[in-house]
Amino acid sequence: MPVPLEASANPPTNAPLMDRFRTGYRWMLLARMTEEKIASLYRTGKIVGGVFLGKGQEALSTAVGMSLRKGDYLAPLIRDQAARMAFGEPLLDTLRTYMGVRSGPMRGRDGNIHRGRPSEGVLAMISHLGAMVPALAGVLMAHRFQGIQNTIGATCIGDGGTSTGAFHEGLNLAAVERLPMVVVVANNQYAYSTPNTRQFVCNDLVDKALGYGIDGHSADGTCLQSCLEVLQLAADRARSGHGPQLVVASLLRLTGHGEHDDGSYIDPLLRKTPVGRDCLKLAEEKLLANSWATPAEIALWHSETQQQIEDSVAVTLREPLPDPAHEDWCALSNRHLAEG
Amino acid sequence: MPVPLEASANPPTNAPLMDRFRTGYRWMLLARMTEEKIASLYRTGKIVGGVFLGKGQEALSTAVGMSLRKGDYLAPLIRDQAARMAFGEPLLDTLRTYMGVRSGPMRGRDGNIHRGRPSEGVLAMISHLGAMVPALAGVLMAHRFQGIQNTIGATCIGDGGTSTGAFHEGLNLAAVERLPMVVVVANNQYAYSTPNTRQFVCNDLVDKALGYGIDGHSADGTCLQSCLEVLQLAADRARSGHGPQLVVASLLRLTGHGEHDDGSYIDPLLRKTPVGRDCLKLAEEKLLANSWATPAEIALWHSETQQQIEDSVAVTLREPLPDPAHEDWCALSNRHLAEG
Amino acid sequence: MITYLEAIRAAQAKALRDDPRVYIYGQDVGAFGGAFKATKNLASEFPGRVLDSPLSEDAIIGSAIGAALAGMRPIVEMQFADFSTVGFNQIVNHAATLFWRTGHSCPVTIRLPSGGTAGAGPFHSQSLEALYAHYPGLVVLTPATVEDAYAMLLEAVAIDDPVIFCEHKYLYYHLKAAELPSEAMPVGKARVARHGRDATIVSYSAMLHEALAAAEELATEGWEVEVVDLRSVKPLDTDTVLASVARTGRLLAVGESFPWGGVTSEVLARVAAEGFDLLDAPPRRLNARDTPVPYHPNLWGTHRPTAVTIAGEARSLLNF
Amino acid sequence: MITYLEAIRAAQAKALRDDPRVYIYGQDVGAFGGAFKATKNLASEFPGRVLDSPLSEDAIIGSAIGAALAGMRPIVEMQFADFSTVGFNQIVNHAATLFWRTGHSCPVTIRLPSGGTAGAGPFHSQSLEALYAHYPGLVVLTPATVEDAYAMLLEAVAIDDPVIFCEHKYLYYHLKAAELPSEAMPVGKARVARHGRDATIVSYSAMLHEALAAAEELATEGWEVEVVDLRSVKPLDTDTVLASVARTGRLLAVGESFPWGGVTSEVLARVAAEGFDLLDAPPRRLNARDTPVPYHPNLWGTHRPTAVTIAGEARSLLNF
Ligand SMILES: Cc1ncc(C[n+]2csc(CCOP(=O)(O)OP(=O)(O)O)c2C)c(N)n1
Ligand SMILES: Cc1ncc(C[n+]2csc(CCOP(=O)(O)OP(=O)(O)O)c2C)c(N)n1
Ligand SMILES: [Mg+2]
Ligand SMILES: [Mg+2]
Repeated sequence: MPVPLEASANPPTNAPLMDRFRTGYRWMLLARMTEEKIASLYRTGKIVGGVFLGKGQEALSTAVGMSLRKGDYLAPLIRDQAARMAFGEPLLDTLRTYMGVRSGPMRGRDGNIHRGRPSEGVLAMISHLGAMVPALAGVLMAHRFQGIQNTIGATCIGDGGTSTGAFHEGLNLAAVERLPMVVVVANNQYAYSTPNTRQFVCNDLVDKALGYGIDGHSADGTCLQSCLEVLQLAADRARSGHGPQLVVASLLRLTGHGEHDDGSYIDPLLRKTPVGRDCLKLAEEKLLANSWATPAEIALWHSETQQQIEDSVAVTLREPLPDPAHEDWCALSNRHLAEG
Repeated sequence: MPVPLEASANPPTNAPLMDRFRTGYRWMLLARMTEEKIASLYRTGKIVGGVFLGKGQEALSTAVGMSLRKGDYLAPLIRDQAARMAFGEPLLDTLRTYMGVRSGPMRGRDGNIHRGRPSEGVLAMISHLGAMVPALAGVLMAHRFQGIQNTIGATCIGDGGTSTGAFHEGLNLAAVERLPMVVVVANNQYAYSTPNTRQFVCNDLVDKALGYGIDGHSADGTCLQSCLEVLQLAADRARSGHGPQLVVASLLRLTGHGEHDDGSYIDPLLRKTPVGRDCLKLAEEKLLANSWATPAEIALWHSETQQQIEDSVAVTLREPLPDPAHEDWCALSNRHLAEG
Repeated sequence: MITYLEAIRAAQAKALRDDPRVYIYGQDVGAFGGAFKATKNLASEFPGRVLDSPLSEDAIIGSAIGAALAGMRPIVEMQFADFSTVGFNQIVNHAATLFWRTGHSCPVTIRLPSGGTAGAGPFHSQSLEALYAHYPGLVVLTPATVEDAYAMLLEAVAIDDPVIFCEHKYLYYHLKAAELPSEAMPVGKARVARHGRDATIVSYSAMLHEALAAAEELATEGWEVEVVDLRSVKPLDTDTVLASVARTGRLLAVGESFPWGGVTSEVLARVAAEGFDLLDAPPRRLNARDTPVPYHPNLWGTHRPTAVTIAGEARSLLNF
Repeated sequence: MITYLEAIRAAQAKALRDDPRVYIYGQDVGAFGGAFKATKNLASEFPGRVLDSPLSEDAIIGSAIGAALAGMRPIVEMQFADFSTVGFNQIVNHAATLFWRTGHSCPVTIRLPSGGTAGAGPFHSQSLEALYAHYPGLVVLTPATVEDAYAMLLEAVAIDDPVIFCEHKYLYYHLKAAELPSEAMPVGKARVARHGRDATIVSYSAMLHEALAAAEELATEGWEVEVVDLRSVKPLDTDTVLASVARTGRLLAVGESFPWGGVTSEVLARVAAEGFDLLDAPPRRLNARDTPVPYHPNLWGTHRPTAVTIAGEARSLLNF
């Protein structure tokens, strides 16, 4: 039986880079392979609705998840399978939500990337981009009111999402309150089909930090080491009272916007530039080059991960689907105040 | 009979500073005295509803109006009595709107600062701050579609207004479209009672320009010359294809938020700092110091302006108020599609 | 005597006092005490718990949602109900869906200073209860009395679900009571504000008082009109409305909002569907006109229903 | 055969061709042709007139308003109707009030891909026609046929007022017609989609087809059910509805949106108030349930009305 990776086994943030890189690589692998499985379930009609994957963004997303500790909050966005897992969301939560089974955290009521467990520190995103930024700020205000110290929150957003009013208002509010929040922009060059040139015209999205009076950091989103280092720095600064931290990472979405989309609008030349490299491949190369892992070890991780996913899928496929007759159809927690 | 100042008599923008300063001073004076009259009408119950004045902001607002030409668009905000007048809005439009008479541009349907004449280049603001930024951008998009060249648009907003999502989205859209738009932030240190410290934490609001990839300019909002120069520069750059221009001027609101408010929360020390100076007094001092006007001339301007205002108020007070029986109560221009 | 506005302030003070999870957030609610003074002195009485926000409705509400998820009970003040349209998405798509989606409740209270006053114009006069009531997952309260303003606001804060608290600006100073109630009817129950047997007028918020004045006027003509105060528009207490119509056989619903799809249309639809046989005459409704709320008092006075127009409509109903 | 979606594309092409004031603006509407391909090829056919916007609904609509004021006729696509809540303020407070306030019309057309499809979930399934219809100053269209999708979109662009064009995503591919109409009923008129004498079902958009299927089913049981397609929910053609109820004496209104205050409540309220004596039985309505729209098809299938539940409700009505 493979031993599944657990967030509680993340090396401490001051552990040697090698340890953190090895763990990071395994989260990336788990996220990538999980999403490949989800894509194949989607293609065979086992998953209904949208499927939005994080291929090419796992290094960044993993680093976000690993920068957090128990008690922190994560407000993941579309392409954060890796962050979720590295922060502790169980694989079964992912699969159960995609399959819409009753046992999942969303019980078939909401699907795919909209899952979350607010009481365990994972907010459940609404689709409206930008909306999670002020929500996470509110969580951190709550911690301040409650005297909870040393917790931080991290959230992700895309290049497109930076154009929303919600992003702006939320980030500014967090800056005014000097909240310990890390806002990570995954600049993957496109918002759906819309290229950066139609989305913003500043030289670099990190230039926005100045205008909010907060720290800005750039990361190479294709490089796990860069992401780990930058996210750790940002998390440390947030945790030590330096207010919101804006991290901008450059990378490329290595898949369609969703699985219904072939991404044919993506400029093929971009694939040839540094942002177009596959972070997972790069990480694997680095593991080998630095002798941080042997080929055999990596092969074992692959097969263990594969097994873990297959086992969880097998479980999920047997679980009962939602049954309208057993739904309570009540949108309020106060049943007596509900209508109809 | 005094000769009323007309926007068409604004000196060309390349005229000597003295000429532009003299005209600018007269607009400031007209705006200040008009608003003083409005305040007194309000106090005597002749005006119902809100009265929001621009005292202390006339230099900046005048410079905005004078930077525009016929064919340009102005999207004024709360404290832009001066910009409106310098751009050509008749004094009667102001008074008629405040008094709510039928002959005004808003016919009693909307009041005070919400007036406008879109077909003459003055947008009619809605209260929701920030909303006019994208609207003005749209006007300029229209001009581009229509092949209208060399027109620009200017709009104003407060320090508080920069925190709105609408401001952010609108400015970013304008930047992406590289529209010839001047966005003027009157940083008057407060949004209603809220001091800047609770509104933003960047060092200077002009730092936001970088994050939008647009030009930023700072002006001394208490100094007519600074405002004229900076606004002219910004307008020229917008007109010559350099895209949106962000102008941030520092000054102090020298009155309450509205006439119902005594502004007692304003830090009295601010009055003693450079931002707290009265731009009208400074301009008058400069006129005299530079011998750009004689005391007698200035006195004449005062009395002529006073007379002009009294005459217009007298006209307005005699005009019929709206009569519900003669209202068509129809919110659509297609009457046949209206209900009820 | 305590005003409707003071009752709202008192309820907030009590909530802050009794429950450490409560805080207040909104524009100018701190030292200034709010545009209408509904939070006057609270910032100094409860240091650090009554905070001025940036001019960012979407983020104000978004942050309150996050704080509620993390165990707080935020009270958010919109400076005017009309500005809640800028925070609309967070209310209807985030706060309102959370419990159903995640099983985690979202106890935020959003105070909306609502309704028309003379000279306020199109953007400072709106009554948005119907918008919020349309969405699942929200409780929408519309107190018409000083007692309800107090008791229902306290209940709003105590309730685990997001509550839209529509307080009427016209009532702020106009309405006074001798004292604050120590208990009150529960949220979700309508109240018969005046008993009668000839017709039922259903109303809420400021219009209740116009309806009561109309009933008074009609009493001088010998009509006994029953007036029902909905108190809460979602849930809407259909039972109490039907019971009244069962007694009177005649229904007039009165609201201050726009005519299409408001509270009055919901009331008529329910009575027609569930109490058809109780009706001795076609039910009627009276709303504001289908235009923005006008600025000038001359126009405003005929834009919304008044005691006079309500009495007129009721007379036609009574004489049917 | 041409689909509902193709009709929408064709109408936009024609509008662009016939009127130089028309342009299209929205996320991914350019080279990509839109999330649903409603603007496919239009960017290359009409260079410079079909533009990708930033991810900024508020600014998209705000800019369209400004452009309309300056003489253009923008067509704006929201990627999903649900995201229009982020641009809500510009629609209801800016576009909708301009003509009344300034006398200057504001001819923007806002296309809202609306309604539920299997698996779309709470944020990609909403039907917001009631929200927009509530506000004065907007025309709200809900085409249910390929012909109407085409003709009404052309009319929407031609109309001087802001139009909310609710196109149903479920109909995009499911609905086909032989050809595009050369003329059509004017906006604001409802249509009797099926004649009958036993009861009237009033519906619109995708629910019309469920209602028609229900009528078909009921026909096998000997019932002749009339089905009215509202086409436009604001203005709402009360006359056509009343004329039908006058023939049948029975009314069932069906909508896909949330139950509180939707189109069905407005229909019932009007018929009860203006056609009370025409009714031989209590009017009924059927809406979605009062929860967010569920993700899983099992739940979604029972969240909204279907031919089966409509037929069931109609049967109770017919047997009353
Ligand atoms: C407010 C809002 N408008 C539109 C959408 C539809 N939408 C979903 S994802 C997406 C593109 C997002 O681009 P970006 O923020 O760059 O993230 P990425 O998909 O590239 O990770 C759009 C337009 C949305 N979810 N929210
Ligand atoms: C979206 C929105 N929220 C709230 C208000 C209420 N309001 C009107 S003016 C004002 C303060 C504006 O401050 P600022 O932008 O600095 O302009 P100033 O009044 O200082 O000129 C507020 C909060 C509004 N008009 N719009
Ligand atoms: Mg992107
Ligand atoms: Mg200010």
